[in-house]
Amino acid sequence: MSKIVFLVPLFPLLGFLVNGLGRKHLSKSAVGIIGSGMIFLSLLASSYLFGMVLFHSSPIADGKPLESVVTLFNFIKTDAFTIPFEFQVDQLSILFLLIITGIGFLIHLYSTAYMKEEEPQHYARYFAYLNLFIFSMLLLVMGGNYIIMFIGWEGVGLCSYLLIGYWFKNGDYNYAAKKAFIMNRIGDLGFLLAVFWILYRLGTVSYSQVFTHIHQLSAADITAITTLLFIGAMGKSAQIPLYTWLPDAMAGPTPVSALIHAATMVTAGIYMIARSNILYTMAPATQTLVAIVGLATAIFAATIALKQNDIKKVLAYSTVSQLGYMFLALGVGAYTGAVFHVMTHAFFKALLFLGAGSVIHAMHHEQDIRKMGNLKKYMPITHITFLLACLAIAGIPPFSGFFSKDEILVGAFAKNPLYYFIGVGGALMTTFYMFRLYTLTFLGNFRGSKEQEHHLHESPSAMTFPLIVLAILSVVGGFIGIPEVFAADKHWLEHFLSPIFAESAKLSETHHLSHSQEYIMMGVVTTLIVGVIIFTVNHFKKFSAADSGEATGFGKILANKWYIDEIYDKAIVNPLNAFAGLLKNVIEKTGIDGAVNGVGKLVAYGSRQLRLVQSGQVASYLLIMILAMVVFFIVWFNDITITKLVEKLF
Amino acid sequence: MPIQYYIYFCLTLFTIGIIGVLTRRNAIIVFICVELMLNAVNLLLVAFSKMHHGAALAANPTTTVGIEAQLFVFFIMVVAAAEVSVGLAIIVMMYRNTHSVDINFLNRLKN
Amino acid sequence: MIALLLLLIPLATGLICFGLKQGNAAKHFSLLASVATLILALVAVYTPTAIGYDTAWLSDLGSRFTLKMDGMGKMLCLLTAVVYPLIFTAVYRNEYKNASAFFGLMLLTQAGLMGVFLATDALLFYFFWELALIPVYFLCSLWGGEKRIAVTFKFFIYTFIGSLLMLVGLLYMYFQTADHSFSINSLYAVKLDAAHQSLLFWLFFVAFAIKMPIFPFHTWQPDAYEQSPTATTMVMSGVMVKMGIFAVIRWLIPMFPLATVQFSNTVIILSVIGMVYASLIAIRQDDIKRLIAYSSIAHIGLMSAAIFTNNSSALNGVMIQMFNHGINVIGLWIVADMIEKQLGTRKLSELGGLAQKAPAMAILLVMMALANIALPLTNAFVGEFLMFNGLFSYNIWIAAVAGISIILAAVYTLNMVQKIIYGNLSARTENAIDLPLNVKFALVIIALLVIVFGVFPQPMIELTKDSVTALFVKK
Amino acid sequence: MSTIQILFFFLSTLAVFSSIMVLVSKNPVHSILWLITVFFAISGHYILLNAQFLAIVNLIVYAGAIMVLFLFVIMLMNLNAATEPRKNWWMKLTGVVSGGCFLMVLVSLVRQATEITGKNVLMKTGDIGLIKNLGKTLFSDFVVPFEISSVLFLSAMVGAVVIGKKD
Amino acid sequence: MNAIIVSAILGVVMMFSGIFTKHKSTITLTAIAALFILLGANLLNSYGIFSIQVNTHELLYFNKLGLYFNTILIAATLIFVLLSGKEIENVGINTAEYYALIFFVLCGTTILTSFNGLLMLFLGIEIMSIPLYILTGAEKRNLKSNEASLKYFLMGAFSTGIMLMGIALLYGATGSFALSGQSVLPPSVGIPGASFLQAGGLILLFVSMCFKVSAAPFHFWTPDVYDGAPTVFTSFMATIVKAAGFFAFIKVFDANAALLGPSWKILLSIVIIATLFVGNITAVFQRSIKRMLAYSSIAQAGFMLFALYSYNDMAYQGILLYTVAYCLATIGFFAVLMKVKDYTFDGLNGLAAASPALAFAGTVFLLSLAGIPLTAGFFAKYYMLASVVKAGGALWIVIAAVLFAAVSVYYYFKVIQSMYFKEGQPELNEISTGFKVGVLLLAAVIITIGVLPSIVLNWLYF
Repeated sequence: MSKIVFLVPLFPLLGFLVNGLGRKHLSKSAVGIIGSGMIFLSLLASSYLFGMVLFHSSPIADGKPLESVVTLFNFIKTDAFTIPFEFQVDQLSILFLLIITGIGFLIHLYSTAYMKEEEPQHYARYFAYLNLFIFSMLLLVMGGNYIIMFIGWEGVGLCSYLLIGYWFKNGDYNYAAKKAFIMNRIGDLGFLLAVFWILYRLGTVSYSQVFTHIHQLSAADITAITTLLFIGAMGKSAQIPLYTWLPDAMAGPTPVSALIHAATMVTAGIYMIARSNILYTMAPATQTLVAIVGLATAIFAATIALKQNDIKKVLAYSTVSQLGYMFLALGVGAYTGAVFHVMTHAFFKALLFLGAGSVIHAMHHEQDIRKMGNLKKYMPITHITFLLACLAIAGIPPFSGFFSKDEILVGAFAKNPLYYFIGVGGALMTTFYMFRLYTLTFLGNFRGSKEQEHHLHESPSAMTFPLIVLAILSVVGGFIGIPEVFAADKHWLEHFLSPIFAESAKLSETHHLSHSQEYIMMGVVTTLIVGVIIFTVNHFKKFSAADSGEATGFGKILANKWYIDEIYDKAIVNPLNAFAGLLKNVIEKTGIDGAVNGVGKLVAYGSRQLRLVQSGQVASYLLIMILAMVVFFIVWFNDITITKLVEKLF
Repeated sequence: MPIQYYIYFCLTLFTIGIIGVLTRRNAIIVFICVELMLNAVNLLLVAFSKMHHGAALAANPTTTVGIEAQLFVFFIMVVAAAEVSVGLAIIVMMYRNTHSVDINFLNRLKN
Repeated sequence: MIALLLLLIPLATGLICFGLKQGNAAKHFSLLASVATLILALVAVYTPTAIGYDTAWLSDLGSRFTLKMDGMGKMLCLLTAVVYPLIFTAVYRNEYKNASAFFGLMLLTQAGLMGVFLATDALLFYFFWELALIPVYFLCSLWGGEKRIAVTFKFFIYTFIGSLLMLVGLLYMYFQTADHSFSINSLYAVKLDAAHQSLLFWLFFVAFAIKMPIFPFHTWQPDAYEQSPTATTMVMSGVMVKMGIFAVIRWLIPMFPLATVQFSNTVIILSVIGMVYASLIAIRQDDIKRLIAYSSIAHIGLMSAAIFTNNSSALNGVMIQMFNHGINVIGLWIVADMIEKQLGTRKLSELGGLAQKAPAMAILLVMMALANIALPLTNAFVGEFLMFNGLFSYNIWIAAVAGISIILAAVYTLNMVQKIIYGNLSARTENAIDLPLNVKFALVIIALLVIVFGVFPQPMIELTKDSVTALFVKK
Repeated sequence: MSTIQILFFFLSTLAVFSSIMVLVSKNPVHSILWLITVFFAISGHYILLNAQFLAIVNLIVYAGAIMVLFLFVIMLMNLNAATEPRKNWWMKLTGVVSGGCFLMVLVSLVRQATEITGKNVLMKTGDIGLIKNLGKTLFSDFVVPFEISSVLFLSAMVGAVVIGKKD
Repeated sequence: MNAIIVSAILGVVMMFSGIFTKHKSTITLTAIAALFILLGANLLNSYGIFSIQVNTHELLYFNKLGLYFNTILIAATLIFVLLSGKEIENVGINTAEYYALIFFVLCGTTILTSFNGLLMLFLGIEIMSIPLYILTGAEKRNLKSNEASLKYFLMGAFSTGIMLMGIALLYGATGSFALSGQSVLPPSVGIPGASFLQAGGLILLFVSMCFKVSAAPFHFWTPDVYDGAPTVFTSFMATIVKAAGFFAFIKVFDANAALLGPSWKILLSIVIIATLFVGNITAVFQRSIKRMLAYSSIAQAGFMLFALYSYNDMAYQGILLYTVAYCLATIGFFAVLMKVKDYTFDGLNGLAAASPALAFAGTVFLLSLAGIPLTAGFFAKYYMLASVVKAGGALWIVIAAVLFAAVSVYYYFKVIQSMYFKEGQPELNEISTGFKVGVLLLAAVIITIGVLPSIVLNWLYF
């Protein structure tokens, strides 16, 4: 097994090196083949591993596959602790491996066509970055301890930075990239502190030891650690308050948005929490926090998405809100549900982005949906796949989204009905904005310019193929996790992941609600969703360029994303800058350096004054001598004060 | 005659000399005051020599204790004479160049 | 013997350089000399046993000419030896008036640095401490920027005061030793009471703090770095600042354990304040050199804080970070130098878009920047990780505050990167050209070191283990 | 009150008075003349102390030679008029005051000096002051300084020539 | 005894040499030869090979230390004449007389290194001073020279008066002129140490000696006199004469310091700190390098005073080393300075370009004066500080001293700056190759001593 394990990340690394170093010499096609080929190879490798895990894990009672951990070498070894460079391949990581390499491969394929206009050098750069990203992401999920995870964690952050700023001529893009990196950095600090905490208490960061020695941690420790880890997740997975970078990150090429900012990277936080599920299960306080933050994000982002007109922005906010759902799931302890949703979401959200990409591609980088419409006529495949994706995300049975979202909502209900109802509200909003998007883009009449219309065409096969594949996946993807209301223990995913969550499962009693309840809930929700869909489609069919005016009132606030960015600038960025300026111009210059120079100035001043004592007058010189002598005498009779001296005279 | 009288007397002369040095501006007068100081010292030395001599005389009638002080006075006079010759020469040179013997006039060198 | 050679080669070659008539000869000669030193240093590093040299010198002062290389010494000598060829390669095309003197002084500085890292006799150490300073003074004052004289003078006097105070402390310690000797072991053997220790601690510490420099003794540094010729700046920020840290580990802590415990809190807090403070200032810097200077202050602050956490793994971190910081910061300086030489400005606001004109430079700069913000798999990460870990185990809140500087580091470094290489071309940058071969070579070497030591830090840790354990045995 | 005491006090008051006159008299010539009286008074003291040799030498060297030299110089520069501009009072005052302090300190010192309490000065008698004894000692014990002081005179002479002669 | 007699005779010889030859250079050569003779004579004496025996009745006594010190002084004078002979010739027409006076001064310094008793101290100081009054005024047409000479003379005479009063009081207390160091009080009396009269005498003596070595607050004559005097003689005064004064100072108080009890250290600390303060701080803002050096010589005196603070072996070694280092560096730097027409800092601008040899040598001298390691000056200061630390306590005074040393770096390096870092065309007097070689050799000597100070010290214990 071990050999193969190393191959998985090795291929993308190779791809990165080859494309990166040979970017001046390789032809576009070569670059494309290398780039996506490497990912395909590592997809093969990981599916092989998947097979092994599947095969090995089932017979064993505790479900742990043989030698799930392989060590490469000792990364850091001090007297205090040892941090090996180790990979852990078990059910959780292998699942993510498949998602990453699979979708990664599709998106590479897609990109070969999407990025055609780029000149070779940058084309190669693009694929190099992409491969590097896959490499880091694999490191993240395969890492056998928190440090390796952190390496990947930072690596994907770097790649997203590079890819968002891919068109580096554009200042705004660079700004967005920087923003993304720094906001991630804030989260990373939390992550690091958590790691230090673990290391400080347990002297190790390897999952195997940490989770087995967890009982050595006090409740306070666990709460602190989990909270800090969650802060890290906030940054990476764009949760309140650190979500604002994700919408801006849409500056990057659309495939990048699909891969990094929808399917894979942003789910790192979920992966991390799922990985350390046992910690969270033992920290109910943090769990509540996670649930609330997740839910809040889900609703909040959904509201913003309602009024966005940029096709990618809508998708971005929907991503944020879907991530919110996942955290809700984690918060309520439905880890499987979270992972499940990660997977399905990866399918349909990637599909949506790619579809959007294909639209943008066709519209010559027009992203405003108010200027689109009636595209189904020109790009059928895109249209169909997009529609399927919308249905999936809206959660219409039997599309994948339905199962995962349903599982989450059920879990939420089990924990606290309030969660459930709010969650449903979010789901309805999701449906609304998705179908608003769909309708405005594909239905109605075309509102773009003439020559745009003239150029409209279906995208090449390299782009449509991934769409189709993903569409299939998002349709059928749900069937790996059928809730037992339909069929008793058909929930394959739950079985598969059970070893991972076994410990948590022991600790948390999962009271299942009765089937009747569930049926009712599903029915109600589904009908509501369908209703919303019908309403939305009818409402926006008749949308024309005329009423694409600026939103007003509450709509305006939503359109401006609750002014969160502005508030951040006012509340944090500007004061910080001002303070830094104060330090630079006042404290440093006049304060500290002033003090240092002040000493010098003092000496100079003293010098100038002392020179005056040297008056050139013999008499004054002698006068001082005499007085000094008198002083000396007085010093010598140090026991005799002047007064005594006087009375001795007379 | 108690020695203290002599000491007070000499110190007075000495101090007068000092005051003269401090207060007068004529280089020659200043120099004279220095001479005054030296004379005060001379007298004091002689007084001391006689004091010690007297003390020693009781024990040994042929003692020469205290004679070295008088010789010291002799040497002081020698030095004083030499100093005077040089000093006056300097003052004269000064006078040649500036036509003044005012020491406050000497302030090209300062600070 | 190797130890002695490490000292003598730069010294001798430096003196010879003065004799050489035309500059080019000196340039090539010094390059060769530095390479020779590097080879020697490598030999020393791969010699498993401790290397030393000892001969009588000022016997009636109780001082001997004693050199000894433990792990830390080896590593810092290696750093010194690695840095010089890189610098000479990077500045290969720069024209210096009176070049032979320039290179001569550079090599003399190297000799001084080697001496500081090798000497295990306090008086000898003091001599080299000064010997390293004087040539730098001349280098900066002769070849520096327009405000050079005043700035360098301030730097010189500032550090000189420090070393004089250290001298007083040394004298006092000398008379406390049983056998009236300056040898390190006799000094270690001295057992003072807490009161005296605290006085002497500060006498020494101020000297080292000024050299490092840590807040609030740092104000000479940005000016000096800005005004010095870049080659010298590289030496100063790459190697010289390590003198302070080295001295703290080698001399201060073992001699005054009680005072160290007593004041570690003060020092750590000062250092942490310095980290955040310097990072904040760096955010607002428009001058590349000053920005790098302040970021360097922040990094050094972390090291000095980590030393005093009394945590062995933190000390491991300091050890390897001394080397890695030296490498990385030099990389940054080389880029800064290139930009200044090519475009005649250091103002970030006047730069931009170099990625289009000079891709190679852009890539390498980004790598240096990533190393500067201690991204994992760059060499800086390991050190900072260990040091932060130590700081954390010392006090969580201090660690958290210090952690802010991680974020700030990202802010100012990415600012710099963005303003230099991204965005549109500015008036100055539109006719920029890519790196010349020699600079590219130097930078690539550095980049390789960054990655290699980022992935395989372990050999470095092993190399310096003995010093760490020695320190903790002593305490 | 024996004659010696009368003489002592007379000479002392004379000396002090005339030395003060040296200070206060505007005309340098007068100062010098007053100084000469001081010297006479001091010579008188020497005689009281039976230091005849010094008494004579004092008269010859100081009053005779040195003061005449001074007079010559002053005449040469015809400063006999009161040429000296008035020194500002402040300077004078500080001079006097600090001199006074100095005197006060020394006097208090002497008052506390225990080792000389009750010691008396041998007046009139005692023959160490006689030329015979002085000469003997000078040329036996003190011959080295005596010879060496010739160097002093040499240098003084050379100096006077170097400085004094026109060129 | 050799040195005293020989120097006196040679003085006379030099005096007459002016009659036989009108060539100044010949006179200089004669002087150099004479100095060699003097040096030889003194060395013979100190190695005990041949010494003229005279019964000095305990008024003089010659010990190794004194003779050794004297050797240093004579050697320094020799170097001085070798380097600056030209300038002596340029001062005025009476070259022969100047040399004669220099020899008389040497006679005085010899006495000061061998005196035993206050009488010889007095004579020695006078013999040393009177020629200096004249040398100071040697530039007869130069008002500054006149003024300096007159000031020096008046204040010197005054300080002589003070000293004599001190001696008188001492004599009154003890009844002898010996440097006994014996308290006259019978042990029965409560306070140990000096009786009041004795103490008063010692304090007055202390003051006058402070005056001679230009220690604050009795230093005021120094800047004016050094500034006004012909530069060549300034260098002579600032080095040989001052060093001799110091030796006398140390010798006088070696035995007697104890008598003043604890307040002795207080007095001395006051003087030391005052001297360091005044010397260093005032030197910072001088425009004329010559005057700056005058102040710096005050500062150096402050360091030398440490020898009195701590009477121990290191103090004596230190004062020797200091004398060597200080004399060599100062003589050397004055020699360099005298090659420049304009003594202001700007006058030296660009000297490095104009004459590298001079600039380099000058730099070494300045580094030595500043006490930078690997120059003789460092070990000089080092021994002084070490002797104090060894004597125990009073770390604060050492710290103060080093802080002032840092200040001194400021003004010494200002000279280096103008020589190396500032552009300019200094107008120079003609510089012979011999001179260049001379200064470079001197610099080499300073560095050698800086690396191996023991070669100087080991000679002390032959």
